[in-house]
Amino acid sequence: MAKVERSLGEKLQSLPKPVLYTILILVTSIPQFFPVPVPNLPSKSSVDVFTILTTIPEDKPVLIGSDWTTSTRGESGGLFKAMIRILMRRNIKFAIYTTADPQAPQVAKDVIRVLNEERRVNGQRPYENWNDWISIGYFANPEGTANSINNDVRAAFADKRSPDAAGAMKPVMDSPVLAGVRSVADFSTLALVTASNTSNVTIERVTKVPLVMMVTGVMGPETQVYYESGQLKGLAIGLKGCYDLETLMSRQWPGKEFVNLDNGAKYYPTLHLALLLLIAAVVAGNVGMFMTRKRTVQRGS
Amino acid sequence: MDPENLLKVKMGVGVLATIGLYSVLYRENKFYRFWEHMFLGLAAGWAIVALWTESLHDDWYMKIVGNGPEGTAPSTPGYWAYVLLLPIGIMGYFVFSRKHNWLSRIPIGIILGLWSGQQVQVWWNRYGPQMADSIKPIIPTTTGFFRPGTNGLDPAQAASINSQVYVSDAITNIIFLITLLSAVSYFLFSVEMKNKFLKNMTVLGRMLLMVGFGAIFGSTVMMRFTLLIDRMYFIFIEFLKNGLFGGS
Amino acid sequence: MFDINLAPLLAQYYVGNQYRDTGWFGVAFTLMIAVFVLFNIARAGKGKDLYIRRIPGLNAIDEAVGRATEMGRPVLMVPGLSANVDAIVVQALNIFSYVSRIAARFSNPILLCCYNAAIYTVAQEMIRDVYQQEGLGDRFDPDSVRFISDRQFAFAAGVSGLILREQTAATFFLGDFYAESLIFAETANSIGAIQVASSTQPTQTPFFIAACDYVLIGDEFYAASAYLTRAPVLVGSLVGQDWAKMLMMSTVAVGSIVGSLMMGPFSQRMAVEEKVEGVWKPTTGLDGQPGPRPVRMDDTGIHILLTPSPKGDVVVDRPPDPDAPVEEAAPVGAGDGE
Amino acid sequence: MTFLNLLAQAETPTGFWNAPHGSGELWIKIFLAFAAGIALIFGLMAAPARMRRPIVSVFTFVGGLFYVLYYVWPAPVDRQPTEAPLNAAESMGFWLTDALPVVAKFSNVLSGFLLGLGIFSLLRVHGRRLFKMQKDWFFSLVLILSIVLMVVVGYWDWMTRLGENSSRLQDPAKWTSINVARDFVFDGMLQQMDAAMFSLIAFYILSAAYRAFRIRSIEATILLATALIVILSLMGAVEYLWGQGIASMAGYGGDAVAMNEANSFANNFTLTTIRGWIQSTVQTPSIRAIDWGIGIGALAMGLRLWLSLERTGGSS
Repeated sequence: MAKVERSLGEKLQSLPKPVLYTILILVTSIPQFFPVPVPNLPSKSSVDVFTILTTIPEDKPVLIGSDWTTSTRGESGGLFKAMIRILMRRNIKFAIYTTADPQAPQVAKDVIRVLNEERRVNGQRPYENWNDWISIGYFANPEGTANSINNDVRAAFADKRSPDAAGAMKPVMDSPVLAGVRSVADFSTLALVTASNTSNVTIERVTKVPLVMMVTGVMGPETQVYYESGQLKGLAIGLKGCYDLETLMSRQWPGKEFVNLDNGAKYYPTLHLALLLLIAAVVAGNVGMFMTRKRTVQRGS
Repeated sequence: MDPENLLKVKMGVGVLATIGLYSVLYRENKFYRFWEHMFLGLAAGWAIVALWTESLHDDWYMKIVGNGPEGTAPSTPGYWAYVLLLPIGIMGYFVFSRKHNWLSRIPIGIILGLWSGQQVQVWWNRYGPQMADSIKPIIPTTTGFFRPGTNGLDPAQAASINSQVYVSDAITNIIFLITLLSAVSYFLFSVEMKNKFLKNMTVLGRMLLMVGFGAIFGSTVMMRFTLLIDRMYFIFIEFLKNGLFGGS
Repeated sequence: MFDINLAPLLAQYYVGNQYRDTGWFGVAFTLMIAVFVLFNIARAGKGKDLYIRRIPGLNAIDEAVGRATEMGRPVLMVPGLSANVDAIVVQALNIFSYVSRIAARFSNPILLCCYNAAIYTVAQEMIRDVYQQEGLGDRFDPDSVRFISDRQFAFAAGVSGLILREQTAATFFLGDFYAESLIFAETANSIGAIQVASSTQPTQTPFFIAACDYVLIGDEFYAASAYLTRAPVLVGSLVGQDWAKMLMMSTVAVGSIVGSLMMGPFSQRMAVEEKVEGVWKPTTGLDGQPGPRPVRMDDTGIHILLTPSPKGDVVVDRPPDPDAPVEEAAPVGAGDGE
Repeated sequence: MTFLNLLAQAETPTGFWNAPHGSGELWIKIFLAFAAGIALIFGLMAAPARMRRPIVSVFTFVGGLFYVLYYVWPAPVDRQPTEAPLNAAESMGFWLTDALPVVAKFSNVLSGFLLGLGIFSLLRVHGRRLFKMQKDWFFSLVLILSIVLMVVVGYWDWMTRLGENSSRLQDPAKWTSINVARDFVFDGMLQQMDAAMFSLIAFYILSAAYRAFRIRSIEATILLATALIVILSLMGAVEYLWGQGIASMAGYGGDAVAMNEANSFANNFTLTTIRGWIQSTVQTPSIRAIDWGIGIGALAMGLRLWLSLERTGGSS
């Protein structure tokens, strides 16, 4: 086919997709070999999350909703780790349930195994399953589960089993973690780490306990609404939220024995470049458009 | 095979799959088609497994037959009535029958009924608080324009500052209300916008919606890129750097 | 400030949790909306002709299908990724049955991809219906309605594969879409298909706007079938929905104005008592001492109506339940694992 | 009220609705119930055509009625698990509360039973392609084989994890080859493909933004502008530098923190503040507006479906 000489403006307007995509791959991969620290001002909603996690009473357990899997580990994983690290440092017991994906419990367990390993290395007491934390498991029906958790948490968890310290299967309600939990109000807070819209489902139905949420960037704006209206006490959004938490943690626990920086610190610098690329592409497109426009105008006159 | 290598192989397959699925970015090709069909197959297979292991076994079967005694938990009796759900489910399979396909509407009807009832139940929990929150002071309580910062003031002073509605707050709230009302009025379908004011209102509503969408786009971009970065981390750092070329 | 609280009127304890303090208001509000809808449905049923504004995206449907026919390429439809059959799916399928009716008349191939088996069941039934009503029952290919996968991204992979292989000329993505929305939209865009899209997830709308030709924003989606079919029930219900929205708007507007006046224009009005857990208590001033404090928004009548604060420590004595299981004290500490 | 008594803590008394675990009585009851269900199907098959819509409507109505009742029926105040209802009205309230966790599971169980139809659809499309050796038959083969693979591995693995083993197998070191296989197929392949597909969106976002974000109309411009502001504010470094810039302009020697502490008026111009303002003043209400519309729409549609006012299906 005959090649027509195209002006720079036209070229700028029609960069071939493969080129864009290749650049994006380069931009998102290469910088990862050269991590650099990035300055950061934590946003208010993330600060609220941190304050709540660092001020809730030690004697009450936290109920954690873990509705994320490998596919969103980039954001949710970082947020989840940050929260668990804080709770572990404060020796707060926690119970994890999920309504999003049958795999979520396993993913959560894996993270906790890693964090325990990390604690052992840094000479801290590993968190024991059943005694310090417990995985309640997966519930197939988010709406119904949220309803019954709010309505009667004992009934909701009644037929869930978990191995106890000795490895015998016991009803989860027998666990020391949940000892003395009569209603959902006996948890100091419900912290939901979600990559789906289980956030709305929970907000709509769970009203008896303060809610804190850690959501992905996508659910951010939607969930922000509930933070504004006070239905959420704290809200960490996406990688920024994750990096916010990590920043705050390293202020609170500067000690060498504490691992504070993780996914957030790893990915945040690269994110900058990727976003810059996006902006550059948009700018290029528009510049090109204006250039061609000008030319046509000149031709006209 | 020792766990070390197994892990490497496992990661390798993951990387291959990733590349295969990415290849569609260039164009649809056999390599993509291969991974796509494998993906669909595994997903369907998993659906069959999970149906029983994650849902029916606990939520249905165990309810019917009950549990034997376990740990401190005494045995629980079986509730036979649950079995009635099975025939109702079976009705769905009449969908291909020319004569009785209407039967398939019964299970669907029940599911829809349950859903509909839930809407009535949850509507207020969701929208009541939102209405309450949308009610904002639109008249300032003071002539001060900007809200002064409260750092380093004693609580009483800070409290009195925070209790005030400054002119800027009032303006902000008015903008909030205008956005809300005009955006909602954009979604009035049966009201004929003869009146010029109403027309402009809906146009404004659409504009303001775009602001909202822009903001959403912005904050979504963050997550999408993060996931890509995470993938790249998996391929280049976890697999290549630490995996194949062993650590450091 | 006046106390809106039915509890004293009805017997204090048996009034029911959700009605205590101003809880009754929420129920009343919901029922009110139900009445609006049903009343207008009845009204429309009486043959009263009601107006509906134009919805651009929908006029495109015929055009899109027409173009597909010219090119002799299939029309692809996806009723969203709802986890189970719900109104959103049914709504989408209603629109799709309109689409496939046109397609059937032009004997244009269609492809309807379902996210789960329940949706597949409904779709199968509805679309076959359409063909039979058109007297083209024999022309309906059961495989044109397909179950792809009930796993979000497997579904995404499968559908974009289909789009690229079948080279669909028109695509309709209507319903509940999440992250995958852009995968579909960009893929279809890359082969130049006409796209009509809408997601009930506000967060996905911008991506459809960026990549699709026509987008139904928000509940234009719910208005669609009324607009297309003009069925009295749907039109009436639509009017009812508008009434409901207006009710919500006016609640907010009136609340804001009244509230602002109560807080006092350009000077702070003081409140001497506030409602805590359903009872009025004297206020504490800003200095923490008992005394008047500036009026807040949540002191205002409408706000109190919208946010019930029932008394916490209500005790109701009931006779013990004869056949209730006796609660054993849950064993504390690591159980003696036998 | 023994029906639906789901507190697992204590020995549940048996009655009409249930029977002891593993007892012959239970199996007889189960069998009878199932037989009754099948009989119901045949009964319905015999139903005259004009009765069909009403029958479906009844089922739908009953389904919805539960939640509506649950919503409007006075819920018992301060109920303790060991208390009996005071009067008829309250016993209804008790029943509704007890029934909720049970009914909540119905729709999932029901749609679960339908999965077979979906699989059937898959197998029909690909089976035909395979046996007729049509184009791409090989990929259909791949698909069917992967289904089989996953089903076998998945169930086998599940069997090994039943009962006491489940705790032992939480430690990968104790895994047998089948557990490893499942981990390989599920975590190694399925999950990875999920992540890959998900991250694909980043590319599409880039190309979509590049193509669509042109300053053509006012609407497009507004969208573009807000998107840019938010994106910039999400870039910690940019935000930080911006803060420094503002601070130096406001005469705090480029120290944003000092500026903040000094309650400077200039604080209103940091990127975070601006983004926060846009999000809470414009984005929140506009999303809320959409949300209200959709909520009302869903409620209305719910009513129409519940009362079978709207003929679902292709009737025009």
